[in-house]
Amino acid sequence: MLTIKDLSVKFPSRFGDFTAIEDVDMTIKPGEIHGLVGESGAGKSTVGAAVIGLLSSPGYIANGELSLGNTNLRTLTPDQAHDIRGDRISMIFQDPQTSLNPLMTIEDQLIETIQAHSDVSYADALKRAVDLLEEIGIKDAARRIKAYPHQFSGGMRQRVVIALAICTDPELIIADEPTTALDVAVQSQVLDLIRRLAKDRQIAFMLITHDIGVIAQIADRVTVMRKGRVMETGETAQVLGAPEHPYTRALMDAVPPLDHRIKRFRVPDEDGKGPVTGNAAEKWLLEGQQHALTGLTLTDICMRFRGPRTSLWRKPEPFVALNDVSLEVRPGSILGLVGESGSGKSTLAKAITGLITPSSGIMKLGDDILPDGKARGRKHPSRQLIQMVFQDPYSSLNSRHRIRDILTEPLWFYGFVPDAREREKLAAAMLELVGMQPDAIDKYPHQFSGGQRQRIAVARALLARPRFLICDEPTSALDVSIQAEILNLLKDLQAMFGLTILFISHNLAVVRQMADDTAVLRNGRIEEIGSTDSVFERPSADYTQNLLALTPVLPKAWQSTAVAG
Amino acid sequence: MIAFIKRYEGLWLFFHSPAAMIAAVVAVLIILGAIFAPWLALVNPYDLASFSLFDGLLPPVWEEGSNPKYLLGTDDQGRDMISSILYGARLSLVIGLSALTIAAVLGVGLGLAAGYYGGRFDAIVMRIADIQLALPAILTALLIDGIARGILPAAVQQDVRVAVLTLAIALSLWVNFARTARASTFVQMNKEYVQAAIMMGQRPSRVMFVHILPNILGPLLVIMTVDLASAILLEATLSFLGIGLPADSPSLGTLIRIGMQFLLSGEWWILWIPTLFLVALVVSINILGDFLRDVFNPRLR
Amino acid sequence: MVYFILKRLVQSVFVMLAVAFLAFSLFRFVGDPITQMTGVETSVADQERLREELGLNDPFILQFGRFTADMLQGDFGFSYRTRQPVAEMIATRIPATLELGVVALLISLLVGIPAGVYTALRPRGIPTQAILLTTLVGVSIPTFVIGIMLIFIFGVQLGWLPTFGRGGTVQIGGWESSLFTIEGWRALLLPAITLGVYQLTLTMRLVRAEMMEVMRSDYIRFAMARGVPMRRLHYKHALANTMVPVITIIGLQFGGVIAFSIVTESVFQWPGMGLLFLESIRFVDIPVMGVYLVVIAFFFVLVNLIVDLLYVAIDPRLRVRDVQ
Amino acid sequence: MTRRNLRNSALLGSALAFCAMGVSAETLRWASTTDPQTMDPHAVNSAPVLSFLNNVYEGLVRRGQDMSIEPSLAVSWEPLEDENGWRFNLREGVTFQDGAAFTAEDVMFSYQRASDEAADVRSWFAPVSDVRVVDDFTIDFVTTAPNPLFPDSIANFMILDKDWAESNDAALPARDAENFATMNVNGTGPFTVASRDPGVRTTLVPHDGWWDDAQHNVTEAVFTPIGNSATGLAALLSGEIDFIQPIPLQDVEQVEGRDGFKVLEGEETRVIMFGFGHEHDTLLYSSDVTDANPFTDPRVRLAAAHAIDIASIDRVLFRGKIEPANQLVPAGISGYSEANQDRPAYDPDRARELLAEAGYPDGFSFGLKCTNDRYINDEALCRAAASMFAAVGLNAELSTGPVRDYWPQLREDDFDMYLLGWSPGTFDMEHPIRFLMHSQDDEKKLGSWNFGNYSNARVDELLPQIQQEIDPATRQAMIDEVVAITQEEVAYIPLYTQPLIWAAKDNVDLTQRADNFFMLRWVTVN
Repeated sequence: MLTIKDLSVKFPSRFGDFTAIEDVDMTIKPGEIHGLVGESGAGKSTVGAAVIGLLSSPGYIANGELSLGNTNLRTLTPDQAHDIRGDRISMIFQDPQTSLNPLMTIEDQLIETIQAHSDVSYADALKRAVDLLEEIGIKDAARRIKAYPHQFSGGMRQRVVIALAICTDPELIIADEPTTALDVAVQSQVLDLIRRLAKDRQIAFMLITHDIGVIAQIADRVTVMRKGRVMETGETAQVLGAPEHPYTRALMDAVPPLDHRIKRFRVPDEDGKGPVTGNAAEKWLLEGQQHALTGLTLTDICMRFRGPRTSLWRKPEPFVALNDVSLEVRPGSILGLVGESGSGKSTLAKAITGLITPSSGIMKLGDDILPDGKARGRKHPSRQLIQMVFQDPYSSLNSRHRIRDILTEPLWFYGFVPDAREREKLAAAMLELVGMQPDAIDKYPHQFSGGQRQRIAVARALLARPRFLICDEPTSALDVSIQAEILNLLKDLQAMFGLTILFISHNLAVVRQMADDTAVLRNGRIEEIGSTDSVFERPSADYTQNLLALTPVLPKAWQSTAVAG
Repeated sequence: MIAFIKRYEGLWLFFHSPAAMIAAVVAVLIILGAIFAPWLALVNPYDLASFSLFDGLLPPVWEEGSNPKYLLGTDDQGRDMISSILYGARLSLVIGLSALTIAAVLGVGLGLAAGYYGGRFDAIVMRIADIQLALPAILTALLIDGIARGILPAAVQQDVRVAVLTLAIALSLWVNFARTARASTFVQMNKEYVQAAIMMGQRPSRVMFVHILPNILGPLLVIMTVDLASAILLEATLSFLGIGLPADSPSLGTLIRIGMQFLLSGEWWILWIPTLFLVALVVSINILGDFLRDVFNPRLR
Repeated sequence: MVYFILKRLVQSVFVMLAVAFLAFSLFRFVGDPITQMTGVETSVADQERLREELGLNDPFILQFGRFTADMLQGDFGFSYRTRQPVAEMIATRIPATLELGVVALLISLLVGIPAGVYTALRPRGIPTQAILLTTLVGVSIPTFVIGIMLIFIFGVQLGWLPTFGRGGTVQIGGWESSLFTIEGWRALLLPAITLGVYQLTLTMRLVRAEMMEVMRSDYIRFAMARGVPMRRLHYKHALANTMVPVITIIGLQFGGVIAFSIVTESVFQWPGMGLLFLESIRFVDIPVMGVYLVVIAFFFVLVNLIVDLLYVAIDPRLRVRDVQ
Repeated sequence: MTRRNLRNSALLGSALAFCAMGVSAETLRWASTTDPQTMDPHAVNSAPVLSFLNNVYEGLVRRGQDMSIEPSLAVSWEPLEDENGWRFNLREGVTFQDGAAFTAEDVMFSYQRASDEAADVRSWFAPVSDVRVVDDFTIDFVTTAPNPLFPDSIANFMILDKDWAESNDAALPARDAENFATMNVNGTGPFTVASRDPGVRTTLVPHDGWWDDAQHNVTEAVFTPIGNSATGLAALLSGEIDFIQPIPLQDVEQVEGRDGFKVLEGEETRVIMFGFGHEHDTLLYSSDVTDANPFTDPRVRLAAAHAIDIASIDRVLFRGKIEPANQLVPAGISGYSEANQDRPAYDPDRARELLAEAGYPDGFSFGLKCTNDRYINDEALCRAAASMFAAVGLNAELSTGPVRDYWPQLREDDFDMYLLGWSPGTFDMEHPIRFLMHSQDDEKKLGSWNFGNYSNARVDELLPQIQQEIDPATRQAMIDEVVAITQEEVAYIPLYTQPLIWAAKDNVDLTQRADNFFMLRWVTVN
């Protein structure tokens, strides 16, 4: 059906051609869900774009064969290629928020697609569209079809996107990270839908994803890619269960298991190498440990935002982001805070750091009450004691400052080290402590990869000599192997310095690996809180049970034999 | 390799864009000419004793009746065209650049603060911007001019005409900067490095100027080039309407205004040479602006 | 929605009051109206008496209060120069300026938008480079030079189009329009082009930039992947999405149109408000200048209100609340 | 609004008509830089208004093509016998444009209207103590002193119909609000206003009942103000207008070189001059002499006069179209002093010598104020003059500005030297003596434009005698004395007479009068 042979795609650039993918071979049969997995830069999306003929300019197919059934996709004229798109090959994009035209109704978008490929009347097209929406799980479709995209929730929108992709009965759908932007529950529904469509309609899917759990759950066959080349391909059970290629094995090692805790991830380059010890930065940090371990207690934190004003006479409805949140982070422990998007995790972090002012409730750091947001002076000690590692290492470091400036700023600002040369030395030592070369200090953030930047961000937090560290989704922007490295680093540092950490994540498996205690947040309320083992193994709240059940996991047998915890 | 490309991308692009290079050469030549006008020019158009009406209305050398001393001819005052243009470009650039600086400082300051503080302060700044936008530049110029006349003693008014004009142009340009700075600041405010700085307890001024400002310079630089071009044109337009500079301290705009009188009289060079010069300068600046826009917004390439 | 409009209205009133205040403070400095109102032989004592009569010796705040109070009652005063009611003078000039401005705007949109789309879709073609360079040169020549050049080429040398004025006009109610006669259109063409060139370039560049941005968006790529016909893709999907920023800029540029309409009207002797304003400056006709500024502020505010409403018309996200 | 609409729709009809017809033989379309601001002949004493309204209204006397006084609504006039003043015998059978008959009552009414406080022209009647209607066609103007020039001074005093003005609430000129007479006319003159759109277009048609024989063949005349001179010229060259006043003098060659167009050149009566701050104790704008005013020394003033190269100014700036001036009126004006026709020659060496004699061998700097929108090439002239001054060591700090705030600056003595143009309203030398040479005297309203307050007791003494002297020879002798004194003392530096340049299509015959008034009654379109 879809046959790819020796496919190479090149991007001409001013320094010669850049080869995005090279010698890729792949076949997908009707009704088959073919997983295409790899980390960022692997070239998996390029494969999809090459197949559908939408390589972003100036990329071009350098050589190889591409055919769909009997059609040679490489010899098509632009017009022919455009006709095939939608008709025989369709595509689903990652983010349902951005893949629908916000100015057109669902009806307009569906019908224009149907009419573009088959000569049907408006009424027939409409009927087909409504039936399709019903089939895909949108209730009351005849009415809802008149709506605009923004009137649908994320999951529903992704259903609409799928409906648009299949409304012309294509033979092949390229699904590029179709569930990455979705919450666990919705992800599960969408994956079910894909599975059903493949089975019932015999549509072939090329499922591009970085999430091995998803592949394990629904892919019939899988191709593992790295740096534009295919590493391994075959039946899913075979490739993931008994990986032959070392890369596949390393990838599997880096996947955090949900059902048990491992001590450290096995990371290829780092085998047998523990954290750097005995350097100046470590000594300096340990010196600063005169204080006892410090915990954090939150009591009845509420956070209400003013809603949008809709009428002159009515008061706007407040939007409740946090509702009576109480929790305790025990001194020297890690509390995992899990929740889906919009559950209020980040709001809570902002309230603790003083970026926003809670509507009510008491926060205590150790035995001292933390003043709320605006009441917290710029010189308040908590500004130094509480530090944060942010989600996006690309935006958490000021791209116009050198690493030197970024790292020495806390030393200078909090008045720890008066001498500029000393500060720089300490910053360099700290870089070493987090596993980087000290000469990185002269560079700018954009000269580093995401994982390296996150290490720098950790170093910056440590240079403030914090007692309490908030990690807000510290690995969700990173590839799984990098995630493993960072998680290892955090574990090591916590062990060394006895930091108290609030670890926020939407990824249950990561929390399982990191947290001593776990709190589950949903719509601004704590659903469940307790020791991590008890929450994961004996969840009491229905919500927690549901979450755990829906999270895609690797079958036990495939799981790596990494050091068990 | 990647790092190298990223770092020197702008430079690399520059040397592979003929338009940008030509524009830069033209702009640099004009700017150098303006800076070194006192040494390059034959006569000083400000020094009334240095030229004579005897030499008035001489055509450029390739026309009949010319004097080889004056390559591009003379105007109705006997001033050498080249000298007038060099000095005129100097004045135009001084006015344009100082207006730009004032506008940038005022606009970026207000825009940054509006974006940083948001809320009521933002609303007030934006209303002031609305008022400014509702007053066309010409009216602003009249207003400033008038107030200066009212406040300043007569003796210094002539000396401050340049300052008055500069201020008027600056006032009609600052809104652009304020809006851009504000919008960019809003974007940066959601960046985590800003939150980190605020969390640390850094002073708002430090957060704004040390952290945010370097990150929004790109779009501001683009506005600067485009607005430098409009400032020079605005000065010319104000001069045309008679609220610009007096004729004895000629800017490019004033030269064109004077030249307009000779549009039909046969002395074409008095109008068209300064006009050509102005257009060359403004086009060069605009091309450079386009180029910068491309560099700072690679998605548009 | 209603709340939103009311909020904008309150802001608008604030803006207009502020402009009125600025306008009024301007009066004091432009020059002395009295010497412009009287002949050379008028004695100083007679001039002083006139000054007293017109209240020009009163304190500034008193004059401003009187100006605002009169204006609020709909009394816009009388021109010092012609002794006519200012409201009537301005009112008869509004159609000329509005027609000129609107036609210039239409030219800039009708040419600028397609040119912007074209240059965005074919960014590397020779025609694109030619268009970009031409418009760049177009905005780099001062408006008044463009106007005079057009007059001499099309009016004097070729003799195709009139060189000044509005040509034939038709009176419709209180509105004197040049849109209903051929002569009127012929007279309108050159000034409208002169005024429109700058806006045209601006519109074109904006449409081009936005279009290139939108063409890279997910929903366009998705529509492409669905095989939506190219024409529909470009115009229905992409262009519609570029309109919000384009409309914003048009609203903001209104001030620019007014400013340059002063220049254009002066070059083409176009009997609009801008020309009246320039004459009024020359004669220090304070009431006319003041009312002109306030009227301009009013139009500015009005245009921006319309822009806000257009947003709502274009973007359903502002119009329809979530149903879920 | 309704009144306006009616008028505009009438206008529309005619506008459409001429568009359709193209160039009609007897339609004259003309342009000038400024629109007459009002149609009320007494409200504003400004040249655009008086020039325009002279086609519509008439006075007791009028000026001929050579500026001489000739009978108009008065057929004759003679001095009163037993008191100071003049008796005017009025023309019979004259009708206003609305058909009403003209009588002495109308003159009486117009006098009262024009001499009211609300009228800007009341200064014309300053010498008048009483006006008496003798009978329907005889009226006496009694003056406080003998006034031989009185008839000359009222050539622009225009007569309104009493009933028309009173019944339309226009008994007095509008001061701060409009009245009927601001937009409507009813004169006795050769033309009447058919429609008016202020600042845009005014259409005139002949008055059929005019008392005099029409020398023109114009059936309709359309006036359009065109402020921008390049646009105006373009309009002429493209054939959209038939005549324009004035055109920039650098464009003369261009117009003359084109087929079908002609240029009318003449001398205006306006003399351009530099004035000094005679009574200032110190220079205001000097960077080197701050404790004295060198211009109080006549040698310095003479040096400045010798520095001016009028021939170069004429050749380059004015393309040979100006007549150098030696006194404050041009030759041909009554009272012109033929005995004093020399002007200081261009002699920079002499100028430097004079400066050295006066104690300024290295010269000094001072402020020169000029307009930039009032006189032909005024700004260029000042730049050229400043350059010439600089050549002898007089470093002029030039400051130019629009006329709208120029007069207030001069009135506040804010100058060291200034530019002024003066056109004698009465076309007699007495006029500049009264306004520019007599010491400032607010009470007697004398010397009111003598900004620098040049003061000479003998001149002050001679002025009233000149005003009252009936005998021409005696009078001329006194004037000669005044001119000699002011030349000797260099009260002003007269520069040149402003040229008058009009352009028209070849097929238009017209008369260019020295006061720059354009009279439709002398126009023929061939």
